[in-house]
Amino acid sequence: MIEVKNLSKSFSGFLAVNDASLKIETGSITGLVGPNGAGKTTLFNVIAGVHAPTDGQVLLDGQDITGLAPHELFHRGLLRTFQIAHEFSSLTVRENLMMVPADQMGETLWKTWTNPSAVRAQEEQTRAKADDVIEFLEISHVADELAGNLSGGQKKLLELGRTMMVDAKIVFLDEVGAGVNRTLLNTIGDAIIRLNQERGYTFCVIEHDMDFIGRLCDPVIVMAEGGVLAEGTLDEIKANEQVIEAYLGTGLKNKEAS
Amino acid sequence: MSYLIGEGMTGGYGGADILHDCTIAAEKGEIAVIVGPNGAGKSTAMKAVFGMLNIHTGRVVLDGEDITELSPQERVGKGMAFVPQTNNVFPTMSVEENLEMGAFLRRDDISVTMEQVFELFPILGDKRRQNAGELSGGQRQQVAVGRALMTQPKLLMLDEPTAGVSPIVMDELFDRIIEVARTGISILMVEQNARQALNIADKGYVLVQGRNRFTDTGAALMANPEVRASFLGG
Amino acid sequence: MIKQNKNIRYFGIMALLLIIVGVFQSWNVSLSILNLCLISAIMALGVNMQWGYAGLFNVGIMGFAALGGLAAVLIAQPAVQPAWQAAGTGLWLGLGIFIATVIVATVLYRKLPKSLFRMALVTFVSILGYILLRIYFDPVTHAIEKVEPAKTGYLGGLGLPVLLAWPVGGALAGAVAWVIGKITLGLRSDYLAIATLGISEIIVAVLKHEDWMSRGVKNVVGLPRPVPYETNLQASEWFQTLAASLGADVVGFSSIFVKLCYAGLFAVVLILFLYLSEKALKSPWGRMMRAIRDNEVSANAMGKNVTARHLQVFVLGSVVIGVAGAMLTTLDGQLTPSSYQPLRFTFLIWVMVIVGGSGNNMGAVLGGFIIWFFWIEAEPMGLWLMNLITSGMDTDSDLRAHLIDSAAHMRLITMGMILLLALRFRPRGLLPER
Amino acid sequence: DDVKIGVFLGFTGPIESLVAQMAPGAEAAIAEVSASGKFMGGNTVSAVRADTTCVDAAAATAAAERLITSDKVSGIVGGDCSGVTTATLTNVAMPNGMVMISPSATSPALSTIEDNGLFFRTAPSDARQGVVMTEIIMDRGIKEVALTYTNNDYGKGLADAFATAYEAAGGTITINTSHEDGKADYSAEVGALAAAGGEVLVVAGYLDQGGKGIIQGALDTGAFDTFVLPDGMVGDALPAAIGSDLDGSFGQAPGTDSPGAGKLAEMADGFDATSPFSAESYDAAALILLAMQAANSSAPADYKGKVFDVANAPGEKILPGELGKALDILASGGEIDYVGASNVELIGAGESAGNYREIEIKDKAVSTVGYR
Amino acid sequence: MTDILNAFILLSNFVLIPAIAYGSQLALGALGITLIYGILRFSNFAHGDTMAFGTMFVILFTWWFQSMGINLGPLPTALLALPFGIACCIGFVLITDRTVYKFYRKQKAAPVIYVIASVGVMFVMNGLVRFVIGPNDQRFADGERFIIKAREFKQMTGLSEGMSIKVSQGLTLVTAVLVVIALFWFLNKTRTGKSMRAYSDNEDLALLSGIDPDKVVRVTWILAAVLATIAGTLYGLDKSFKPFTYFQLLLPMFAAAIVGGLGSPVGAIAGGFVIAFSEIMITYPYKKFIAYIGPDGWTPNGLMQLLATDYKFAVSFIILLVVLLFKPTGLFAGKSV
Ligand SMILES: Nc1ncnc2c1ncn2[C@@H]1O[C@H](COP(=O)(O)OP(=O)(O)OP(=O)(O)O)[C@@H](O)[C@H]1O
Ligand SMILES: Nc1ncnc2c1ncn2[C@@H]1O[C@H](COP(=O)(O)OP(=O)(O)OP(=O)(O)O)[C@@H](O)[C@H]1O
Ligand SMILES: CC(C)C[C@H](N)C(=O)O
Ligand SMILES: [Mg+2]
Ligand SMILES: [Mg+2]
Repeated sequence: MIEVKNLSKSFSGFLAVNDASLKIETGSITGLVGPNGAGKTTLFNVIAGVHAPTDGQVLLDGQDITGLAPHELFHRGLLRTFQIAHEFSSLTVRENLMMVPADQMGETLWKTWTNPSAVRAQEEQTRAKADDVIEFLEISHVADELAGNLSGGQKKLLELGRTMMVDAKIVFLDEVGAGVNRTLLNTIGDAIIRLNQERGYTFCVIEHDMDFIGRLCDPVIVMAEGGVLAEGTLDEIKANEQVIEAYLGTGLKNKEAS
Repeated sequence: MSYLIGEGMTGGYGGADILHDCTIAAEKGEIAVIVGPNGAGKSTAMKAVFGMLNIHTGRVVLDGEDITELSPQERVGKGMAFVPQTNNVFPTMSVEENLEMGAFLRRDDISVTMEQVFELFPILGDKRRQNAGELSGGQRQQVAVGRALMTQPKLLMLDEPTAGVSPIVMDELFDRIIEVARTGISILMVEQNARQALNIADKGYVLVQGRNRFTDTGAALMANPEVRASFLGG
Repeated sequence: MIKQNKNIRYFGIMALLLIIVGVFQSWNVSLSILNLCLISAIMALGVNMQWGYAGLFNVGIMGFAALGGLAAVLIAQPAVQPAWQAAGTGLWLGLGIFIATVIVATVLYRKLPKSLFRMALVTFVSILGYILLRIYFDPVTHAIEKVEPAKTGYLGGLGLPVLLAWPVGGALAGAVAWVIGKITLGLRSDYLAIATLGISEIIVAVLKHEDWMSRGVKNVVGLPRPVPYETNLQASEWFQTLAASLGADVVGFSSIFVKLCYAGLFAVVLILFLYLSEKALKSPWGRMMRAIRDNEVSANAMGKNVTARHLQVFVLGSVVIGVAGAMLTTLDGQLTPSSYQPLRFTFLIWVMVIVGGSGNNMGAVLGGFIIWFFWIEAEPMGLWLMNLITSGMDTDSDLRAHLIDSAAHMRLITMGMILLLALRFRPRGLLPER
Repeated sequence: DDVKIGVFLGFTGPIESLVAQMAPGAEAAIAEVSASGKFMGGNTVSAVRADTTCVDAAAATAAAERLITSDKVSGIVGGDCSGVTTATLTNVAMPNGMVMISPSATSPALSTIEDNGLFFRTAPSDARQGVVMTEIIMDRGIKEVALTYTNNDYGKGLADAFATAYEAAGGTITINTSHEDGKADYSAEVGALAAAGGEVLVVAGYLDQGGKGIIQGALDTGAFDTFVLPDGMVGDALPAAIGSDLDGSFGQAPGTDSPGAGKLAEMADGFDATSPFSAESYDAAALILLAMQAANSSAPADYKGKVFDVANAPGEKILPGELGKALDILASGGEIDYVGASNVELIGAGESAGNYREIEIKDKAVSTVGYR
Repeated sequence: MTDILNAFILLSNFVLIPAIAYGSQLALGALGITLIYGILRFSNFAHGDTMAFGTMFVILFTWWFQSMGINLGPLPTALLALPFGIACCIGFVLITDRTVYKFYRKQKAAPVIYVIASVGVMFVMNGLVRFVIGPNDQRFADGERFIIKAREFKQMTGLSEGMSIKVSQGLTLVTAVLVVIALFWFLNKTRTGKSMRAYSDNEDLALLSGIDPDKVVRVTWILAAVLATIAGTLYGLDKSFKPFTYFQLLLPMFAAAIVGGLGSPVGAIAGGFVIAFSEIMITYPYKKFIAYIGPDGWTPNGLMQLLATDYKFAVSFIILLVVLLFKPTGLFAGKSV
């Protein structure tokens, strides 16, 4: 379980996250929504150790993980994707996936020099795993393309794919949906549910697509202006006046007219 | 004869062709929407229309004039504006400067347009002095669209303008797009929020692997079960 | 497969060039070029590890090479007993103070919480240490430097076989690199560059001014060799008979023979390093490094300890450069600090890496060969060119005189042209990464 | 047939501008001999240039290799800077048994270096210059000086030699600090020297390098107004550049009252024979050729022994421009005592005895006030 | 009282004035570097030699004018020749861009490729300059040398310490300040300036906004050439012209540009002064100074020198390191590619 206590993050005076407190229950798929600039990504970045918080703390299963470096969090099973895709552009899609698993023998130099056979064996497994993920994300045709040459959406898929390369405790997904074809997004949704149910991953999902949130998330947390505005099931949220006013809106005005 | 038409475009990024005899058109004052799976070639098609990659067959005609050979900035001069899908802001320039750059070719007073943009995207008004690189994903997207609007184009091309923007802003945006179209400006956009998009679209294209798969009015495509199932997420 | 052919083709051309020089100029020249090519290749390899694998913009090559050179002196030169006597216990006292200061400072830094107070304290301790060092150590150095300044005036070395200096040089460079890395690896691109550049200048400055250590700018000459001396060879009759049997004149052949010995040694080292780094690059380690180079943030998020890896590769690369530096000093048979100039030891090596093809070990090696070859041959080429141009003019025209006089500067122009052309037609290097 | 002589100087690098005057000196001698048509029964002689870069031992070694093994020179005039000279001597000349006569490598270390009798220099060791400089300063009753030297083996060696001699003679050196050549700015050095004080400033540097920068700065700030100028600093270029403020400064450079120097200066066309070491360069080339003539062979092994004979008495004195005459005498088995432009007198391990010309700057020109 | 005055004069004469002059010389050079880096996003190693190149032409024209007896009275004739020198430099720089850098822009090559290419250009210019004007020292300064001479100052004030200010020093400082103001205004206020920043930020998007990349690049190089020539000439007037020295200038100039933060004009100026002052102040022996301000008749027997001048630039680099450790992209938060 992730517990965020009175977390604040200010950028040269501006409070992007302002005394936010929230819980992400183990085994849940928690949705995190809110207007642009509400502080969602910043919150993720602070939890994931990219930014040091100005104030407050983050607990993972009761342990204080505030200010741990991203790679340390990774080893504690905390993974995240980036809203603006961070692929390794000069590696192929497959390599992008294969580099993810932790403590690969081949990453310690003297082992690659002294024990190449073992390294090779391990590589085979990793490759197999990567190919499964590629298969799943329907990007087999670009498996050996440089990640830098992928389409916007394909990059997003790759982001998700990397989290599927390891057994994670909790995964933070920052708008994996944005720019992803809706049909494929549904499949991704299914995948997330499967990972959640079969492998017991915990998810925290930032998304602006309410259908998607609706299919996956319970509970849903709404952020606004750096703080937590509301929390509950999607329906509760949708009913919440403030949320409608700040975030959901009331649909198209002109459409009917046109 | 459409206002803008990319006809039988075939080409790619130097390697294998991405587009295969792909045709896309936008009528004056109408909204054309391109949908399709990831990697289908939607953005590529847009770039092709804007002259950002070379197509070896096919041609691009704007208002009856063949512009296939023109460079992107010449096309800007012809009244085309484009919001790319990624890297669509100037990160170390302030929001205001970003918008000014949009109006780079304009010589008249731009303050009015800028106010309109701030009206449409209030958050940008608050952050006009902040560097675009320090904005949130959705805010950047708003800056990008704002930049394009500043050019006061005759043809507005948007590559997934609503990716990452909150529902309320998305509605605002679509509203505004409709208004813009009403003023006689043609709109060509790629969308993954396909249903909302096709809702307001006069014309829709479904691209698959660089080919036109379906072409019809927005409503018709919405109605087409196959399209719904395989591209609009059921 | 295709890549293989390409390698073979290019190295074939390189060999051909050397042979041409051998035939038309002399084998001695071509061999001495070859030797420096080998050393340059190793240096380039080191830089390639840092830049090509990990994108570390290290412009401090000169410093690490110099450290290697220093090692050669400290290991191979005979100790200067009178100097040691002159130094007496003061030397150890100085050393003691230095070590103590370092330890205290680091301990304080480790133990205390991050704060201005800590900063102040650590700075204070360091300054105090420095002052003490000046007080107790300066007289010692003076005493040492007074010992026959024209001949020695320094402590000398351990009098061990010079080959030992190669690994030691590497270790020395590596150790310093570790410290530097700890300090500077937080910096990015050109900021790291200038920092390393500065540090390398400082290292060389120390070499120039700390006469007690390695005679400073008075240079240490006549370092012992790992290979026989020509004069001895010429004297020994097994060699004379060998020369005779080959129908070569003894003197000429002796120097060729010596160079061949060097070439052999260097080649062994080069091949060893090449093998290791190829293995590393082709392994998951290499993949991880390229990932880090591409995008540190997400590599970090994918559980790779970026700073640690940067430090690792920075040290490794520096070790390689250090070894090369020691080899170079061994070949020169002398340590001349003033010869450590950024143009020659930093820019030139960078040119090698980029022209060869960064990220590709073979490329770096090739670059080392080609660029050094032209660095040397550009001069005669320039002269030849000038003579060609001026051949038409009448012998006593001022212009002709001027041109001939300026011929030496053609070296720079030719070098520049070669570099620009290479980059123009092979922008990603002669042997690109992929 | 044609005998080749290597002119092995730093055409590029920190002393490139000194070399611009040195190389022509050497080549003048070579041309003179060649033109005379009397060299070893009508052989011609030609010069082959190679670049020492003055600092890059590796490049210098390679260039020397080329001279010897590919251009097949029979003797080398050079190198210029002590560092590269030592390198090439130990790494190339000795292995290949090649004779090197350096016009300008003055580091004391070279006196004692092992050379199989292959290395000579027409310049004296700075050990001697240190003493001479001390005498000159002391005679002017100056007891306190500041000292700055160009930070290379030459400057350092000279500074050491001078410091020892001067302090032994009871003088005080307020500060003894180095300056790097070709640096952008010398305010710091000037400031330090000024603060340390002293009646005069001894500048053991190069006249168009840091040395000049220091003097300029010292004058501009009014830190010093008299300077002591050793060999590297002597040349009309300096007063010409600095102007009348330099008047009254004094120093010494290798040289004698022998008319030779003046003679060369007259002969010299297209170069300045009074520039440091250009006379020495002429003599170095001349010595090699005359030794060859004496041995009637251009093989280093044969003529290396003759260098002393032709350089020193007994024999007829030879000045610049009289090489033809010298060749005749030698051809007819006679003896010569080559005086040349720098009054060559080889001593010890084959270096110039060290006759110095005491100079003083008077109305913007170097003028000789005596000899030591 | 007079002691205090003397102390102050002493300091200004040997520390402040030289440091300010040297600082502004570095600053002017650093401006050019920082500009190229800011807009074209690479470290231009050829800048030092560009300075030499431009200055060379200034010198040639100066000589020509002098031979025709044209001069500016108290001011150096070089100022008259400056525009012509600048013109030549611009010409050459634009040619190099056409023949060298343009290609890599098309290729969208990595910055380091440009850097190495600039090293190539550096070699060539290096050679060309020596080729035309030779490696030697060239003097071309004329007119008044001093605003105030040390001796005169002493007579004037009756103080025991002198202070001298050179015309060239005055000129340099003034120009440096003017230039940086102009540049700052140009980049942040004018359309062209903004379009240049836009270009450096996101080339493709600049295209989409109708910005003409070729023009941006052209303007950048022209500015760089102008800066280089001015910097080179002023430096040459104050010290002297020697090709090798201009190459050596590269290091401190880069240091300055980086301390200040690459891409930031103000930073370049600040950096220049940081480097210059640290070099001179830390190695200055305060013996005399303390003697003045200290109790009468007492003088410290040591030199009171923090560090020997032997290590002077080591100092400036240590300062540089410290700055970077606290502000990784320089004092004024510069770019990094
Ligand atoms: N580096 C920064 N410097 C200054 N302000 C910043 C910085 N990064 C983010 N901000 C501000 O913090 C606020 C929150 O940004 P954040 O990216 O967390 O929003 P978000 O909730 O992720 O919005 P979106 O849904 O658009 O992604 C925004 O107003 C943004 O302008
Ligand atoms: N710069 C490039 N170089 C080479 N191939 C590219 C490049 N950009 C895109 N591609 C390839 O072209 C194909 C189409 O890319 P495009 O960006 O047009 O897809 P898209 O329809 O926009 O997808 P999305 O909805 O995810 O943005 C993809 O398979 C991608 O791999
Ligand atoms: C050219 C000379 C001034 C060189 C100097 N005498 C030296 O020994 O290095
Ligand atoms: Mg976000
Ligand atoms: Mg797209």
